Amino acid sequence: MKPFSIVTEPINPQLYADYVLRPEAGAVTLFTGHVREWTKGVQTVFLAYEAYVPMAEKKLAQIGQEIEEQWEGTRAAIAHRIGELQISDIAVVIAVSSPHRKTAYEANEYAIERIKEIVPIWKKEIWNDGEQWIGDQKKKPEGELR
Amino acid sequence: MKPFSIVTEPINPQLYADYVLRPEAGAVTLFTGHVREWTKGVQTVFLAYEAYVPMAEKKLAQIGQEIEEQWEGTRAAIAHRIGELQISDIAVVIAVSSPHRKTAYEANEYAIERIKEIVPIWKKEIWNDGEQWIGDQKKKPEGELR
Amino acid sequence: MITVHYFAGIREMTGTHKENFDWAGVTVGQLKERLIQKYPQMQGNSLQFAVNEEYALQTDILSEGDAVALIPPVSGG
Amino acid sequence: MITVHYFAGIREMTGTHKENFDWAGVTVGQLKERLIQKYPQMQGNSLQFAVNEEYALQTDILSEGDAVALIPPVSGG
Repeated sequence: MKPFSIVTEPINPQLYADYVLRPEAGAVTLFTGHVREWTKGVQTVFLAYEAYVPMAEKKLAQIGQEIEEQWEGTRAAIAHRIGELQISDIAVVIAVSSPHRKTAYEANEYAIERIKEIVPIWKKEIWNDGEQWIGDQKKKPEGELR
Repeated sequence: MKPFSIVTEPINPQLYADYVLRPEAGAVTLFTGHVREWTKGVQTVFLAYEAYVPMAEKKLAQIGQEIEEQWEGTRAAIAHRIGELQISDIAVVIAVSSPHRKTAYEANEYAIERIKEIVPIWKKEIWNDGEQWIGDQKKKPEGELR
Repeated sequence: MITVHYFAGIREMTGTHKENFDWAGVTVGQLKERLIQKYPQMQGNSLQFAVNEEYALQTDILSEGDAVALIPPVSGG
Repeated sequence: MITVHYFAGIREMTGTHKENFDWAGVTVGQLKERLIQKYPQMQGNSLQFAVNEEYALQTDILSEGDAVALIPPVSGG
Protein backbone atom coordinates (compact mmCIF):
# COMPACT_ATOMS: atom_id res chain seq x y z
CA MET A 1 0.00 0.00 0.00
CA LYS A 2 1.26 3.46 -0.88
CA PRO A 3 0.89 5.66 2.22
CA PHE A 4 0.51 8.86 0.17
CA SER A 5 -1.51 8.23 -2.93
CA ILE A 6 -4.07 9.41 -5.41
CA VAL A 7 -6.47 6.55 -6.11
CA THR A 8 -9.29 5.92 -8.54
CA GLU A 9 -11.04 3.10 -6.66
CA PRO A 10 -13.17 3.31 -3.48
CA ILE A 11 -11.06 3.99 -0.39
CA ASN A 12 -10.92 1.45 2.45
CA PRO A 13 -10.02 3.68 5.41
CA GLN A 14 -9.04 0.79 7.68
CA LEU A 15 -5.97 0.10 5.52
CA TYR A 16 -4.62 3.56 6.37
CA ALA A 17 -5.39 3.22 10.09
CA ASP A 18 -3.61 -0.15 10.11
CA TYR A 19 -0.62 1.34 8.30
CA VAL A 20 0.03 4.02 10.92
CA LEU A 21 -0.53 1.82 13.99
CA ARG A 22 2.60 1.01 16.01
CA PRO A 23 3.30 -0.37 19.53
CA GLU A 24 4.19 3.17 20.67
CA ALA A 25 0.84 4.53 19.48
CA GLY A 26 -1.80 5.26 22.08
CA ALA A 27 -4.09 7.06 19.67
CA VAL A 28 -5.09 6.87 16.01
CA THR A 29 -7.26 9.50 14.36
CA LEU A 30 -8.88 8.66 11.06
CA PHE A 31 -10.55 11.43 9.09
CA THR A 32 -12.72 10.70 6.09
CA GLY A 33 -14.08 13.46 3.89
CA HIS A 34 -17.32 12.47 2.19
CA VAL A 35 -19.39 13.80 -0.68
CA ARG A 36 -22.15 15.77 1.00
CA GLU A 37 -25.60 15.94 -0.56
CA TRP A 38 -26.38 19.55 0.38
CA THR A 39 -24.07 22.56 0.37
CA LYS A 40 -25.59 25.95 1.19
CA GLY A 41 -29.03 24.79 0.06
CA VAL A 42 -27.84 23.39 -3.27
CA GLN A 43 -28.19 19.66 -3.91
CA THR A 44 -25.13 17.91 -5.28
CA VAL A 45 -25.80 15.05 -7.70
CA PHE A 46 -22.19 13.89 -7.80
CA LEU A 47 -18.65 15.26 -7.71
CA ALA A 48 -15.79 14.89 -10.14
CA TYR A 49 -12.24 15.19 -8.81
CA GLU A 50 -9.19 15.73 -10.98
CA ALA A 51 -5.53 15.80 -9.89
CA TYR A 52 -2.06 16.48 -11.21
CA VAL A 53 -1.28 13.00 -9.96
CA PRO A 54 2.52 12.87 -9.62
CA MET A 55 2.72 16.31 -8.02
CA ALA A 56 -0.29 15.62 -5.78
CA GLU A 57 1.33 12.45 -4.43
CA LYS A 58 4.56 14.37 -3.76
CA LYS A 59 2.63 17.03 -1.89
CA LEU A 60 0.73 14.46 0.19
CA ALA A 61 4.07 12.89 1.13
CA GLN A 62 5.40 16.35 1.98
CA ILE A 63 2.46 16.89 4.35
CA GLY A 64 3.21 13.54 5.99
CA GLN A 65 6.81 14.61 6.47
CA GLU A 66 5.77 17.98 7.89
CA ILE A 67 3.58 16.17 10.42
CA GLU A 68 6.26 13.72 11.50
CA GLU A 69 8.72 16.60 11.97
CA GLN A 70 6.27 18.86 13.80
CA TRP A 71 4.76 16.25 16.17
CA GLU A 72 7.24 13.78 17.59
CA GLY A 73 6.36 10.12 17.37
CA THR A 74 3.56 10.54 14.84
CA ARG A 75 3.08 8.60 11.63
CA ALA A 76 0.68 9.61 8.86
CA ALA A 77 -0.93 8.17 5.75
CA ILE A 78 -3.16 10.03 3.29
CA ALA A 79 -5.10 9.08 0.17
CA HIS A 80 -7.34 11.12 -2.11
CA ARG A 81 -9.68 9.63 -4.64
CA ILE A 82 -10.28 11.15 -8.08
CA GLY A 83 -12.90 10.56 -10.76
CA GLU A 84 -16.67 10.59 -10.25
CA LEU A 85 -17.84 10.24 -6.66
CA GLN A 86 -21.41 9.73 -5.44
CA ILE A 87 -23.07 11.05 -2.25
CA SER A 88 -21.34 9.68 0.89
CA ASP A 89 -18.35 8.29 -1.05
CA ILE A 90 -15.01 8.91 0.63
CA ALA A 91 -12.97 11.57 -1.20
CA VAL A 92 -10.06 11.72 1.23
CA VAL A 93 -8.73 9.66 4.13
CA ILE A 94 -6.15 10.86 6.66
CA ALA A 95 -4.75 8.51 9.31
CA VAL A 96 -2.41 9.72 12.05
CA SER A 97 -1.01 7.69 14.94
CA SER A 98 0.64 9.25 17.96
CA PRO A 99 1.72 8.27 21.45
CA HIS A 100 -0.81 10.80 22.78
CA ARG A 101 -4.31 11.71 21.69
CA LYS A 102 -4.05 15.49 21.54
CA THR A 103 -1.30 15.30 18.95
CA ALA A 104 -3.26 12.81 16.88
CA TYR A 105 -6.17 15.24 16.57
CA GLU A 106 -4.00 18.28 15.89
CA ALA A 107 -1.82 16.61 13.27
CA ASN A 108 -4.82 15.15 11.49
CA GLU A 109 -6.57 18.53 11.26
CA TYR A 110 -3.32 20.08 10.06
CA ALA A 111 -3.23 17.54 7.22
CA ILE A 112 -6.66 18.40 5.85
CA GLU A 113 -5.94 22.13 6.02
CA ARG A 114 -2.67 21.63 4.14
CA ILE A 115 -4.36 19.45 1.53
CA LYS A 116 -6.74 22.30 0.82
CA GLU A 117 -3.80 24.69 0.47
CA ILE A 118 -1.11 22.93 -1.53
CA VAL A 119 -2.22 19.67 -3.14
CA PRO A 120 -3.13 20.02 -6.83
CA ILE A 121 -6.57 18.44 -6.75
CA TRP A 122 -9.71 20.05 -8.11
CA LYS A 123 -13.36 19.38 -7.39
CA LYS A 124 -16.25 19.94 -9.74
CA GLU A 125 -19.75 19.93 -8.31
CA ILE A 126 -22.46 18.63 -10.58
CA TRP A 127 -26.01 19.69 -9.78
CA ASN A 128 -29.27 18.96 -11.58
CA ASP A 129 -29.06 22.29 -13.39
CA GLY A 130 -25.36 22.92 -13.82
CA GLU A 131 -21.80 22.32 -12.74
CA GLN A 132 -18.84 24.27 -11.43
CA TRP A 133 -15.17 23.80 -10.71
CA ILE A 134 -14.94 24.77 -7.08
CA GLY A 135 -11.67 26.64 -7.46
CA ASP A 136 -13.61 29.05 -9.70
CA GLN A 137 -15.25 30.50 -6.59
CA LYS A 138 -11.95 32.12 -5.73
CA LYS A 139 -11.64 33.81 -9.10
CA LYS A 140 -10.41 37.32 -8.51
CA PRO A 141 -13.00 39.95 -9.34
CA GLU A 142 -10.27 42.40 -10.45
CA GLY A 143 -9.56 40.14 -13.41
CA GLU A 144 -5.88 39.89 -12.58
CA LEU A 145 -3.55 36.93 -12.42
CA ARG A 146 -2.04 36.22 -9.04
CA MET B 1 -25.32 -2.47 16.75
CA LYS B 2 -25.58 -0.49 19.99
CA PRO B 3 -24.15 3.01 19.32
CA PHE B 4 -23.07 3.50 22.95
CA SER B 5 -21.78 0.29 24.40
CA ILE B 6 -19.32 -1.49 26.63
CA VAL B 7 -18.03 -4.55 24.79
CA THR B 8 -15.89 -7.54 25.68
CA GLU B 9 -14.86 -8.55 22.15
CA PRO B 10 -12.35 -6.84 19.82
CA ILE B 11 -13.72 -3.58 18.40
CA ASN B 12 -14.27 -3.17 14.66
CA PRO B 13 -14.05 0.64 14.27
CA GLN B 14 -15.56 0.66 10.80
CA LEU B 15 -18.94 -0.36 12.21
CA TYR B 16 -19.03 2.87 14.22
CA ALA B 17 -17.93 5.04 11.29
CA ASP B 18 -20.63 3.43 9.15
CA TYR B 19 -23.24 4.02 11.86
CA VAL B 20 -22.69 7.80 11.98
CA LEU B 21 -22.44 8.40 8.22
CA ARG B 22 -25.37 10.25 6.66
CA PRO B 23 -25.98 12.05 3.34
CA GLU B 24 -25.58 15.41 5.15
CA ALA B 25 -22.15 14.40 6.49
CA GLY B 26 -19.11 15.89 4.83
CA ALA B 27 -16.69 14.64 7.48
CA VAL B 28 -16.31 11.64 9.75
CA THR B 29 -13.68 11.51 12.48
CA LEU B 30 -12.84 8.15 13.99
CA PHE B 31 -10.68 8.04 17.09
CA THR B 32 -9.26 4.78 18.39
CA GLY B 33 -7.41 4.59 21.68
CA HIS B 34 -4.89 1.76 21.76
CA VAL B 35 -2.91 -0.06 24.42
CA ARG B 36 0.54 1.52 24.28
CA GLU B 37 3.62 -0.52 25.04
CA TRP B 38 5.60 2.19 26.82
CA THR B 39 4.35 4.84 29.25
CA LYS B 40 6.93 7.12 30.86
CA GLY B 41 9.68 4.53 30.41
CA VAL B 42 7.67 1.65 31.90
CA GLN B 43 6.78 -1.30 29.67
CA THR B 44 3.17 -2.44 29.78
CA VAL B 45 2.59 -6.19 29.39
CA PHE B 46 -1.16 -5.87 29.12
CA LEU B 47 -4.08 -3.84 30.46
CA ALA B 48 -7.22 -4.90 32.27
CA TYR B 49 -10.31 -2.69 32.01
CA GLU B 50 -13.31 -2.93 34.28
CA ALA B 51 -16.58 -0.99 34.05
CA TYR B 52 -19.82 -0.43 35.89
CA VAL B 53 -21.47 -1.54 32.69
CA PRO B 54 -25.06 -0.21 32.85
CA MET B 55 -23.97 3.18 34.18
CA ALA B 56 -21.04 3.39 31.75
CA GLU B 57 -23.37 2.81 28.80
CA LYS B 58 -25.73 5.49 30.09
CA LYS B 59 -22.82 7.93 30.41
CA LEU B 60 -21.56 7.16 26.90
CA ALA B 61 -25.06 7.85 25.58
CA GLN B 62 -25.14 11.08 27.60
CA ILE B 63 -21.89 12.19 25.94
CA GLY B 64 -23.41 11.40 22.56
CA GLN B 65 -26.42 13.55 23.43
CA GLU B 66 -24.21 16.39 24.68
CA ILE B 67 -22.37 16.33 21.35
CA GLU B 68 -25.50 16.34 19.22
CA GLU B 69 -26.87 19.28 21.25
CA GLN B 70 -23.62 21.26 21.24
CA TRP B 71 -22.67 20.80 17.56
CA GLU B 72 -25.59 20.98 15.14
CA GLY B 73 -25.92 18.20 12.62
CA THR B 74 -23.48 15.83 14.30
CA ARG B 75 -24.06 12.18 15.10
CA ALA B 76 -21.85 10.15 17.44
CA ALA B 77 -21.20 6.53 18.40
CA ILE B 78 -18.84 5.31 21.12
CA ALA B 79 -17.73 1.91 22.38
CA HIS B 80 -15.28 0.93 25.10
CA ARG B 81 -13.87 -2.53 25.52
CA ILE B 82 -13.30 -4.16 28.91
CA GLY B 83 -11.35 -7.23 30.01
CA GLU B 84 -7.73 -8.02 29.21
CA LEU B 85 -6.24 -6.06 26.30
CA GLN B 86 -2.89 -6.62 24.63
CA ILE B 87 -0.50 -4.06 23.10
CA SER B 88 -2.13 -2.19 20.17
CA ASP B 89 -5.62 -3.53 20.94
CA ILE B 90 -8.37 -0.91 20.64
CA ALA B 91 -9.71 0.13 24.06
CA VAL B 92 -12.08 2.82 22.84
CA VAL B 93 -13.59 3.97 19.55
CA ILE B 94 -15.33 7.31 18.95
CA ALA B 95 -17.01 8.08 15.64
CA VAL B 96 -18.48 11.50 14.87
CA SER B 97 -20.04 12.67 11.63
CA SER B 98 -20.72 16.29 10.83
CA PRO B 99 -21.58 18.47 7.85
CA HIS B 100 -18.23 20.25 8.38
CA ARG B 101 -14.79 18.98 9.31
CA LYS B 102 -13.90 21.38 12.12
CA THR B 103 -16.89 20.28 14.14
CA ALA B 104 -16.09 16.62 13.58
CA TYR B 105 -12.63 17.06 15.13
CA GLU B 106 -13.85 19.20 18.03
CA ALA B 107 -16.75 16.97 18.97
CA ASN B 108 -14.60 13.85 18.79
CA GLU B 109 -11.96 15.31 21.10
CA TYR B 110 -14.70 16.47 23.45
CA ALA B 111 -15.94 12.87 23.65
CA ILE B 112 -12.62 11.40 24.75
CA GLU B 113 -12.15 14.12 27.36
CA ARG B 114 -15.62 13.49 28.75
CA ILE B 115 -15.05 9.73 28.82
CA LYS B 116 -12.02 10.32 31.00
CA GLU B 117 -14.11 12.51 33.31
CA ILE B 118 -17.45 10.82 33.83
CA VAL B 119 -17.63 7.25 32.51
CA PRO B 120 -17.15 4.60 35.22
CA ILE B 121 -14.38 2.58 33.59
CA TRP B 122 -11.10 1.69 35.28
CA LYS B 123 -7.78 0.66 33.82
CA LYS B 124 -5.18 -1.54 35.51
CA GLU B 125 -1.70 -1.60 34.04
CA ILE B 126 0.15 -4.88 34.35
CA TRP B 127 3.96 -4.71 34.07
CA ASN B 128 6.55 -7.46 34.40
CA ASP B 129 7.13 -6.52 38.04
CA GLY B 130 3.77 -5.30 39.26
CA GLU B 131 0.39 -3.81 38.53
CA GLN B 132 -1.64 -0.72 39.38
CA TRP B 133 -5.16 0.60 39.03
CA ILE B 134 -4.58 3.85 37.21
CA GLY B 135 -7.15 5.80 39.24
CA ASP B 136 -4.88 5.15 42.25
CA GLN B 137 -2.49 7.75 40.90
CA LYS B 138 -4.98 10.41 41.86
CA LYS B 139 -5.22 9.24 45.49
CA LYS B 140 -5.26 12.34 47.63
CA PRO B 141 -2.13 12.66 49.77
CA GLU B 142 -4.12 14.33 52.56
CA GLY B 143 -5.84 11.02 53.21
CA GLU B 144 -9.28 12.53 52.91
CA LEU B 145 -12.35 11.39 51.01
CA ARG B 146 -13.53 13.76 48.37
CA MET C 1 -32.11 -3.47 51.66
CA ILE C 2 -29.67 -1.57 49.48
CA THR C 3 -26.94 -3.07 47.31
CA VAL C 4 -23.43 -1.58 47.26
CA HIS C 5 -21.23 -2.26 44.21
CA TYR C 6 -17.44 -2.15 44.34
CA PHE C 7 -15.04 -1.70 41.43
CA ALA C 8 -11.33 -1.69 40.64
CA GLY C 9 -9.06 -1.08 43.65
CA ILE C 10 -12.06 -0.81 45.99
CA ARG C 11 -13.32 -4.21 44.83
CA GLU C 12 -9.92 -5.74 45.50
CA MET C 13 -9.85 -4.10 48.95
CA THR C 14 -13.26 -5.44 49.98
CA GLY C 15 -12.71 -8.77 48.26
CA THR C 16 -16.22 -8.73 46.77
CA HIS C 17 -18.16 -7.21 43.86
CA LYS C 18 -21.17 -6.25 45.97
CA GLU C 19 -22.78 -6.43 49.36
CA ASN C 20 -26.28 -5.89 50.71
CA PHE C 21 -26.93 -3.69 53.72
CA ASP C 22 -30.13 -2.89 55.61
CA TRP C 23 -29.41 0.84 55.41
CA ALA C 24 -32.46 2.37 53.70
CA GLY C 25 -33.07 5.88 55.01
CA VAL C 26 -29.44 6.89 55.56
CA THR C 27 -27.68 9.47 53.41
CA VAL C 28 -24.89 8.70 50.98
CA GLY C 29 -22.50 10.47 53.38
CA GLN C 30 -23.61 8.27 56.25
CA LEU C 31 -23.22 5.16 54.11
CA LYS C 32 -19.68 6.26 53.35
CA GLU C 33 -18.88 6.58 57.07
CA ARG C 34 -20.33 3.14 57.79
CA LEU C 35 -18.32 1.58 54.98
CA ILE C 36 -15.13 3.19 56.32
CA GLN C 37 -15.89 1.70 59.74
CA LYS C 38 -16.15 -1.71 58.10
CA TYR C 39 -13.17 -1.15 55.74
CA PRO C 40 -10.75 1.27 57.42
CA GLN C 41 -8.41 1.04 54.40
CA MET C 42 -11.12 2.78 52.37
CA GLN C 43 -10.23 6.00 54.22
CA GLY C 44 -8.03 8.19 52.09
CA ASN C 45 -9.38 6.99 48.76
CA SER C 46 -10.85 9.58 46.46
CA LEU C 47 -14.38 8.33 45.83
CA GLN C 48 -17.59 9.40 44.17
CA PHE C 49 -20.92 7.67 44.65
CA ALA C 50 -23.63 6.65 42.23
CA VAL C 51 -27.18 5.78 43.17
CA ASN C 52 -29.17 3.83 40.59
CA GLU C 53 -26.50 4.50 37.96
CA GLU C 54 -26.38 8.28 38.40
CA TYR C 55 -23.82 10.35 40.31
CA ALA C 56 -25.19 11.22 43.75
CA LEU C 57 -24.64 13.90 46.40
CA GLN C 58 -23.49 13.13 49.94
CA THR C 59 -26.85 14.43 51.15
CA ASP C 60 -29.00 12.15 48.99
CA ILE C 61 -31.11 9.75 51.06
CA LEU C 62 -31.08 6.06 50.17
CA SER C 63 -34.32 4.18 49.63
CA GLU C 64 -35.18 0.52 49.87
CA GLY C 65 -33.94 -1.29 46.75
CA ASP C 66 -31.39 1.37 45.71
CA ALA C 67 -28.21 0.29 43.96
CA VAL C 68 -25.22 2.26 45.23
CA ALA C 69 -21.84 2.18 43.52
CA LEU C 70 -18.51 3.40 44.84
CA ILE C 71 -16.74 5.15 41.96
CA PRO C 72 -12.97 5.55 42.37
CA PRO C 73 -11.36 8.02 39.95
CA VAL C 74 -12.20 6.77 36.46
CA SER C 75 -9.46 5.94 33.96
CA GLY C 76 -11.16 4.85 30.75
CA GLY C 77 -10.00 5.68 27.27
CA MET D 1 10.61 21.91 -25.99
CA ILE D 2 8.62 22.36 -22.82
CA THR D 3 5.30 20.69 -21.98
CA VAL D 4 2.45 22.67 -20.43
CA HIS D 5 -0.22 20.75 -18.50
CA TYR D 6 -3.75 22.05 -17.98
CA PHE D 7 -6.26 21.03 -15.32
CA ALA D 8 -9.85 21.59 -14.27
CA GLY D 9 -11.41 24.81 -15.63
CA ILE D 10 -8.20 25.72 -17.48
CA ARG D 11 -8.19 22.33 -19.22
CA GLU D 12 -11.79 22.87 -20.29
CA MET D 13 -10.90 26.37 -21.53
CA THR D 14 -7.96 25.21 -23.67
CA GLY D 15 -9.73 22.02 -24.72
CA THR D 16 -6.61 19.94 -24.15
CA HIS D 17 -4.67 18.27 -21.31
CA LYS D 18 -1.28 19.44 -22.51
CA GLU D 19 0.62 21.24 -25.21
CA ASN D 20 4.26 21.49 -26.24
CA PHE D 21 5.96 24.83 -26.88
CA ASP D 22 9.44 25.71 -28.06
CA TRP D 23 9.88 28.17 -25.19
CA ALA D 24 13.01 27.02 -23.35
CA GLY D 25 14.84 30.00 -21.85
CA VAL D 26 11.79 32.12 -21.05
CA THR D 27 10.65 32.79 -17.50
CA VAL D 28 7.47 31.44 -15.96
CA GLY D 29 6.06 34.98 -16.05
CA GLN D 30 6.82 35.28 -19.76
CA LEU D 31 5.22 31.88 -20.41
CA LYS D 32 2.12 33.14 -18.63
CA GLU D 33 1.95 36.20 -20.89
CA ARG D 34 2.35 34.09 -24.01
CA LEU D 35 -0.39 31.72 -22.88
CA ILE D 36 -2.72 34.65 -22.26
CA GLN D 37 -2.02 35.90 -25.79
CA LYS D 38 -3.03 32.46 -27.08
CA TYR D 39 -5.98 32.08 -24.67
CA PRO D 40 -7.31 35.54 -23.78
CA GLN D 41 -9.99 33.96 -21.55
CA MET D 42 -7.16 32.82 -19.26
CA GLN D 43 -6.78 36.45 -18.16
CA GLY D 44 -8.45 37.00 -14.82
CA ASN D 45 -7.98 33.49 -13.53
CA SER D 46 -6.06 33.07 -10.31
CA LEU D 47 -3.20 30.74 -11.23
CA GLN D 48 -0.06 29.30 -9.74
CA PHE D 49 2.58 27.52 -11.76
CA ALA D 50 4.51 24.32 -11.15
CA VAL D 51 7.72 23.34 -12.91
CA ASN D 52 8.65 19.67 -12.74
CA GLU D 53 6.01 19.05 -10.08
CA GLU D 54 7.10 21.81 -7.70
CA TYR D 55 5.58 25.27 -7.24
CA ALA D 56 7.60 27.83 -9.20
CA LEU D 57 8.25 31.56 -9.07
CA GLN D 58 7.38 33.94 -11.93
CA THR D 59 11.11 34.62 -12.30
CA ASP D 60 12.15 30.97 -12.69
CA ILE D 61 13.66 30.26 -16.10
CA LEU D 62 12.39 27.29 -18.08
CA SER D 63 14.78 24.70 -19.46
CA GLU D 64 14.49 22.28 -22.33
CA GLY D 65 12.38 19.30 -21.27
CA ASP D 66 10.67 21.05 -18.34
CA ALA D 67 7.11 20.07 -17.45
CA VAL D 68 5.06 23.15 -16.55
CA ALA D 69 1.62 22.92 -14.95
CA LEU D 70 -0.98 25.65 -14.56
CA ILE D 71 -2.48 25.27 -11.10
CA PRO D 72 -5.85 26.96 -10.60
CA PRO D 73 -6.93 27.32 -6.94
CA VAL D 74 -6.97 23.81 -5.51
CA SER D 75 -10.13 22.36 -3.99
CA GLY D 76 -9.26 18.89 -2.75
CA GLY D 77 -10.56 17.30 0.45
